[in-house]
Amino acid sequence: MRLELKGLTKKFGSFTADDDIDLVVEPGQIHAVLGENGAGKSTLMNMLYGILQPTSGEILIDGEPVAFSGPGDAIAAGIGMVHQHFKLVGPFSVADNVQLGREHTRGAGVLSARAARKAVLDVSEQYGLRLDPDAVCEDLPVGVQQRVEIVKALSGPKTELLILDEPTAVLTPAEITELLQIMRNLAEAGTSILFISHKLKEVQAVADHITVIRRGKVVAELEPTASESEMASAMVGRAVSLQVDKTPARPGEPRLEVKDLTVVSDAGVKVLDGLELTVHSGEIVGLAGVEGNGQTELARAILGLVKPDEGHISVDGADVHGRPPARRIADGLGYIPEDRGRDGLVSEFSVAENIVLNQYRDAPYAKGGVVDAAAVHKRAVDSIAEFDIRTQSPDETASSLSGGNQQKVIIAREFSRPRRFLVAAQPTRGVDVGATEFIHSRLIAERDTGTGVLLISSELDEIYALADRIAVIYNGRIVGEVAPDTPREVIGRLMVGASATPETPETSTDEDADGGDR
Amino acid sequence: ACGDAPTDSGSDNANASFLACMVTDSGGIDDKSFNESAWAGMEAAKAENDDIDVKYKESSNTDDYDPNLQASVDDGCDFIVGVGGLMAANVTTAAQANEGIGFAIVDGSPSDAEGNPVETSNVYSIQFDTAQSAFLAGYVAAAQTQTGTVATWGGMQIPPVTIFMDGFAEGIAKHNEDKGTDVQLLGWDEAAQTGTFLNSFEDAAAGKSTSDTFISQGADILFPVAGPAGIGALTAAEEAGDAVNAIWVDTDGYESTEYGSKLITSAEKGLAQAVQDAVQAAYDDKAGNGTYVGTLANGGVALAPFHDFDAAVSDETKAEVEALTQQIIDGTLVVESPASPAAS
Amino acid sequence: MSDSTTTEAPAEPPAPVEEPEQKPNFMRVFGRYLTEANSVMVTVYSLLLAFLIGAILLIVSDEYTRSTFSYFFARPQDALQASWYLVRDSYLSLFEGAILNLNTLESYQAGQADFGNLLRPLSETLTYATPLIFTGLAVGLAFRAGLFNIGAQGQLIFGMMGALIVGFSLDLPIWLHLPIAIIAGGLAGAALGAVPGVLKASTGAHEVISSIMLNNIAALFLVWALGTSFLHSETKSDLVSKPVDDSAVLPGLLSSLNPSLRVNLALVIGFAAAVFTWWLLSKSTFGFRIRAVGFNEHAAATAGMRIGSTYTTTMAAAGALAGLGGAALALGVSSGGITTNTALDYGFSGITVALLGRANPGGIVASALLFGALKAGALSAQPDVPVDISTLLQATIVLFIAAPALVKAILHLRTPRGGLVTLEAKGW
Amino acid sequence: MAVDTAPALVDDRAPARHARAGTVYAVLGLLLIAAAFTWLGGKTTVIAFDKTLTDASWAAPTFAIVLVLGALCAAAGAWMLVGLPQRRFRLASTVGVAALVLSLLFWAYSQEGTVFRAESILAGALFLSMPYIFGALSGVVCERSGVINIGIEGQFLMGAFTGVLVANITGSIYAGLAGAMIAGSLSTMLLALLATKYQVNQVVVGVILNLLALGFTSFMYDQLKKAEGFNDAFSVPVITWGPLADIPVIGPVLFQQKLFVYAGLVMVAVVWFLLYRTRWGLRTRAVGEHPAAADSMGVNVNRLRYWNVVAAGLLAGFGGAWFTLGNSLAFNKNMTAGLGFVALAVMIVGRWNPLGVLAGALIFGFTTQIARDLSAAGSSVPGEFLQMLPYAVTLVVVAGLIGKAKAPAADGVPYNPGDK
Ligand SMILES: Nc1ncnc2c1ncn2[C@@H]1O[C@H](COP(=O)(O)OP(=O)(O)OP(=O)(O)O)[C@@H](O)[C@H]1O
Ligand SMILES: Nc1ncnc2c1ncn2[C@@H]1O[C@H](COP(=O)(O)OP(=O)(O)OP(=O)(O)O)[C@@H](O)[C@H]1O
Ligand SMILES: [Mg+2]
Ligand SMILES: [Mg+2]
Repeated sequence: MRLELKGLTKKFGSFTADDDIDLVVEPGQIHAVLGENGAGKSTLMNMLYGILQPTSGEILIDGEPVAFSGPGDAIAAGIGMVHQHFKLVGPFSVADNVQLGREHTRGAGVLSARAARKAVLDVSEQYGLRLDPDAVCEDLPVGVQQRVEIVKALSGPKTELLILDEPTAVLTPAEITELLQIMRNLAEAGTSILFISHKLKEVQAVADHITVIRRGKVVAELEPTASESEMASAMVGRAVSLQVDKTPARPGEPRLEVKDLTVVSDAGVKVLDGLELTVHSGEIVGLAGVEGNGQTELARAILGLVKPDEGHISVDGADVHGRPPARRIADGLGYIPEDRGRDGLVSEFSVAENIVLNQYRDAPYAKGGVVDAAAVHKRAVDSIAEFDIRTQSPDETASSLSGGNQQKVIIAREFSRPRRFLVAAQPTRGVDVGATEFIHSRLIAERDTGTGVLLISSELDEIYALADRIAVIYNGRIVGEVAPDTPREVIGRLMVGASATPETPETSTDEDADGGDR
Repeated sequence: ACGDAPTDSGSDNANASFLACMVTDSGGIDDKSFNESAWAGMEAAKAENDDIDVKYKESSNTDDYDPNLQASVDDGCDFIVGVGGLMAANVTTAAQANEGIGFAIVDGSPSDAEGNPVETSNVYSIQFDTAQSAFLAGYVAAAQTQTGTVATWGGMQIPPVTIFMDGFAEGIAKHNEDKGTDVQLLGWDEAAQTGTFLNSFEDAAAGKSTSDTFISQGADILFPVAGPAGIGALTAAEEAGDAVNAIWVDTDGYESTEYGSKLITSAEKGLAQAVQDAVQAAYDDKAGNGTYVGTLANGGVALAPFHDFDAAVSDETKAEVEALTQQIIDGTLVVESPASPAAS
Repeated sequence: MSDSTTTEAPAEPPAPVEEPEQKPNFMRVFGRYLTEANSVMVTVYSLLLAFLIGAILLIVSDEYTRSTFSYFFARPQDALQASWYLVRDSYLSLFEGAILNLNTLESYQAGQADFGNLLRPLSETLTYATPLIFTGLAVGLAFRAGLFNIGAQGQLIFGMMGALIVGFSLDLPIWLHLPIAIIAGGLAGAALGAVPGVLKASTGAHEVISSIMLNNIAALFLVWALGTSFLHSETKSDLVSKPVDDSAVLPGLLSSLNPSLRVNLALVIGFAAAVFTWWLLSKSTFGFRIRAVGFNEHAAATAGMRIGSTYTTTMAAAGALAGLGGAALALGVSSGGITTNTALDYGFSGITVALLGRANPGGIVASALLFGALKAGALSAQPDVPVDISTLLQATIVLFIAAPALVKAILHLRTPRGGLVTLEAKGW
Repeated sequence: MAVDTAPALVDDRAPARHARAGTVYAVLGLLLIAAAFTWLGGKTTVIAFDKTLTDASWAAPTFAIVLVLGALCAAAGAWMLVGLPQRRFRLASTVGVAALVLSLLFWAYSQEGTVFRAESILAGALFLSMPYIFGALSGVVCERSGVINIGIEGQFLMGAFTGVLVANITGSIYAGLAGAMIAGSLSTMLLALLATKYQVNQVVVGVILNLLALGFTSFMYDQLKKAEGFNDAFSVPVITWGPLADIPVIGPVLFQQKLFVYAGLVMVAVVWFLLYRTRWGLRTRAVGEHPAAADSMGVNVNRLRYWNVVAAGLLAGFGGAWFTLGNSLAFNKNMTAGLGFVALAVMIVGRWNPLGVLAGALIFGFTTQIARDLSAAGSSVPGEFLQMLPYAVTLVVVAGLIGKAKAPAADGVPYNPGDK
């Protein structure tokens, strides 16, 4: 399929997300689209897939203009899409998720579970994407969920154009290697692919052509031979430094001791399984691992939102058993939650209210049960200045801030009070390069004042940049603690539960594709 | 306030000189019970006399009595009928404040807020000793039952309801005593004053299922004292087939309901007639502070005709009912209920 | 669920301009304002549309007017005239029952009626609005914590009983007796209100189910309690309670002008409760917590707020407000004794009031006053205006106000600059 | 992607202790035993099959039975206390609750003059649970597709009113039933329109619909009252399945009921089948859980929601007809008496699942029937407390057994294409 976009524009109210975009995807071509967060990539793809209607412009397929009133039309036209935000119905089985919208029936609309199961197995066998069709999606690790998404996209009646919106964000290096291979195979078979990724190495490895979008406009067309820094500066519009300066750590006494921690989920799964971990003052311990291996529960257990079924957690030398989160926060536990929208911010609250969200009862922000609006305002003004939060005023609602600035609000909340220990989960997720630099340097500065930091990140690059020690989590257990100079593939193997040394030496031809750009 | 617009109820007495007004109790004008009967009396008074016009105000609860009475005064009503004993104090107060207007209270007598009797010059009291008609109904029920079990249930445990149940129970007891029968009454224990109540006058579906329960416990004559909810007993009787029948209250159910064929008789309360008479008396300036107590003697309460059951009720029973009626009228037989007008 | 306005405040109506040469300009701005779906105009148009629908129903329900339509094409003026008079008189009598009676005004001007009589419709409006202020606040406060308090009815009933019991059983001077009785009402309501909160916090039981069940239980409990010798009137045989002592009766606000003016101190307490609720929500740390939990309980929990105890205390506070509404009845208009009917459906109407008031104390007071006026007007205008018209009016007004997009579509209004102000929809 | 990352499952055969629940069951069981010794010596509970075996009845020794049931309940508690396999916990709590309920039942029917007429009581209970089944099923269909339907009460009223009206006009009860369904559906159409097209808060719409239906039916009732023959009672015949109806217990309960009962039971099965076994059901559940996912697979979310809500109105309207046609009654103002809200509760108790709805409705119908039966039999417990029984039982069931019921994730959230 040959796809051509002519002057595609999308406005949300007065805000233009995509502005006059021209783009051509030749049959069998892998076409990468690059751009910062919020550049308009997903919006563009959503228009292509019929989810959003373009404000103006044209989409041509094999030279014929098309108009999609919904994804149904796009699917019928031979387009499949893997969405950046998973579009899986949690309580459904894999087979049901895959057949949704094009159900296998025995006539009269009655579902045929057997046919649905078989269809999943067929596709997954064909592309080597192993899946259990009866597994319930919400119980699956994100990596597997991503696989379901890909199988879904490939299961269309005649998928000739595949849109992959950041499909590699949650995959392990080995999984990424396989995905890239699948993409190449598909392209060879004639399928056109639109590929979005922030990981420039992947793009270099697989793309036939690269389009860079900035602030909704096409700013550059590049060949895959372009260097990483060329791509990065095209995206951001300025030269970017990817290095973080830091001195060697000087670890002190233990600030976090986790012993034999076990947490059983409602579904009866041991999400943490006898986990042991120690973090000292003045060091950053990076917790590496594929998402869904217990990182979330560990962070929540440290804060006190999850009650351990077994084991002990000590913060700053004291067993915190039975202490409510408020007490732990007051005692100097800092916490940057991984899911900003869900756990970090009350998006209807003002920036100022969000900045004091966990201190609203403490002096000077409240006296005798009454919030001191002036003190809160002053604190907000100070924090906005100190952390360079781009907002029109402290009274603006948090929802109107861009993602990076929302994250800065949380950083400002946690970094402006005395702290002994900090849990930073995915602190730079969805944050642009400039803000990432800022947050990283604050984390280092934090360490240097003697705070113990547990950095939970699914970005190996971030862990490499910051951690003084790396612990790898797999299936709720720490499967290895390694030095920060350990090679990527060793950690990659630990992350999928294999032993640190390969039993069968793998052909690591795609070593450069394993990493990201940060 | 109303200008030239035609008023409600197709009024042809628009130029009448005498305006009689009625304030309902909760339940509203179409409660198939005493509000509706009283309003029928008002309309009858109007139909009889071209110079009388009538109007009503519905109360949704006791808090509405005062504003409704006041609004009736403001509307220039010449005679104001308050329906329901709960309104007695409110009517009395309004009457004291508006000596120029005549008032009437149905199912109650002038009293102060504490319920103590009060002397007034302009409150006419309308009451009924329905225990008397219910007594006859109970006697008939005891005579007609095949299973030896009859049942009653009420809308709510309040005097206008329990007075029927007391009379019914006594009528059965009288039959058992005189005729040596052992007819059981379900749903009301007169001595303990406890029984089965829906706690609703509207929920006919609950009335039906309660009646079904009584039927399954062997009752073959039902005596519901619950206004419109009582219809549930009639549908239950209808569905249960020929073996189960009912007795209605307040009005002659043969006329007022669709279930005449299931009704042996009714324990009537001549509310409409009494209200009509009161309005006419007020028109004639003769109401004043009189008291009317409807009894078998003055025809204010009565046992309705047997209609379809005329053949089914034996002549012997008819004669006995006749005799009992006479004894009650004579005063040789006294039907007592804690809720009787004399006792309240 | 929670409710909030999704957009910034609507543009203020432009101030009248002095200079004559700018007048056309002002007219244009003003005209634009009128044809825009901003929150003020949506409210105005909602009322107008609702009254229009009410007018159609009135015409349909009036036999005479309906009959004039049968020969509409022969003599349309009959039908039009009849309809006009009918609608005009009906709404006029609603107005007279709720705000100002023109006849009384005439008599007053002629010196035949005293000033008190003139105030009676307003007094009635305020009287009926009073319990609605409390129950509206009870529902609205819980909304703000993301809780749907469908149980204000039961809480009001408990409050009524609590206030009543203290009101007749203690023997105290008025300055002590009245406050204690009022507080007892609040506490009784709080006790019942706390139950769904505790259950939700401890077992996860849905507050909607538990409060529906408690409503029914409370209503039946009242029936039973009224039959006990402790509560039952000593002098009346009907199912009515003892009256409260004079020392526990809420004094009338205007009874010195005319004893029939029923509006009493409860109204002032209602306003005070609204101000307090506003203060609580927007100024206190407790309110901060309520709002945070209501908007996003996950973020609130992560910030160390205790969700369970917030549910419990908020529901207790909401119950206390509804309970105060019960006390307002038991110690006010129903101080002569409460019955099974005294609570009417004030608790359920509170839901509508709170939704219409967008869960803001100020809005709740305003919508309670509107509903009070509709009720007072409907009561006084009957039987000429069917009582159910008032229910239908209430429903249609709220319908249109809740659906600005609908009003905008019907009247082809323009979208205001900040977008439509609508109630934000959120799930269970 | 060679290695699967399946986390460890907890062994569901390993014993675990449940201190709180165990204590509750153990204490309740012991209390029952103590109560049996204190009050129940020599009492009997009479059980009769009053419709088929009219002459027979059995006197069961109350003391012994309550003793055994109490012991059973206590044993369930003890088992929880010493530790039981995770997968047996449900069994233990079901045994505990069942023993508790049964023993209370035996106890209640040991009072003087009470007879447990099993067939009448069970048949009546099944009939009484019908409005909840229809109302809650309507709620299930709406909420499974992501639209909160708090207006069941209003749909009941519309159905009850229109059912009688149409039956009167046409003279056909079946036309009346159809009319009731259409009326219910018309009133949900307003909900559907406002919820999908105008994106109004669905709870607000529901509350308004209730108010509108109340006002409208009351108003129309007054209007039609002026003329004869619009509001006469019509009744649905009882359908008897020949000899099947003579089987003890099952016969009177299942094979000698009105159309409503069969329709209700069939609809439970039908809605269950549709929801879990058909294309429509898959899409409906997807739309209620994750509309964006459904949309991305070409499902028109708002159109599906719209028609589902409209279809759900058919069910609620039919349930409304139960109040009038089902009970052979004429329409009366506000005759649904808040049962629409109870249906809402039944829907939540049933966890948005048709089978759960059936269970919840049966609990409610059964306790209501027991309360009426005991009250009619002259129980010493005040009638008001008996009437509280269904509400109290629901409260206990919800708090004690059901716990947190999870609504469909997108329930009540309007969908805009492009939402994440
Ligand atoms: N429904 C919407 N309404 C308003 N603004 C929107 C909407 N969807 C996206 N936007 C805005 O459009 C811009 C482009 O968003 P888009 O999701 O396309 O970014 P992206 O390039 O995919 O970013 P990322 O790399 O973070 O995925 C952003 O500023 C976003 O805030
Ligand atoms: N829902 C919204 N309401 C109002 N403005 C919004 C909304 N969403 C996004 N915006 C505005 O759109 C612009 C782009 O937002 P977006 O989240 O895409 O920023 P971004 O470029 O990704 O920044 P960052 O890198 O900090 O995340 C911002 O100025 C933001 O304020
Ligand atoms: Mg994107
Ligand atoms: Mg962004």
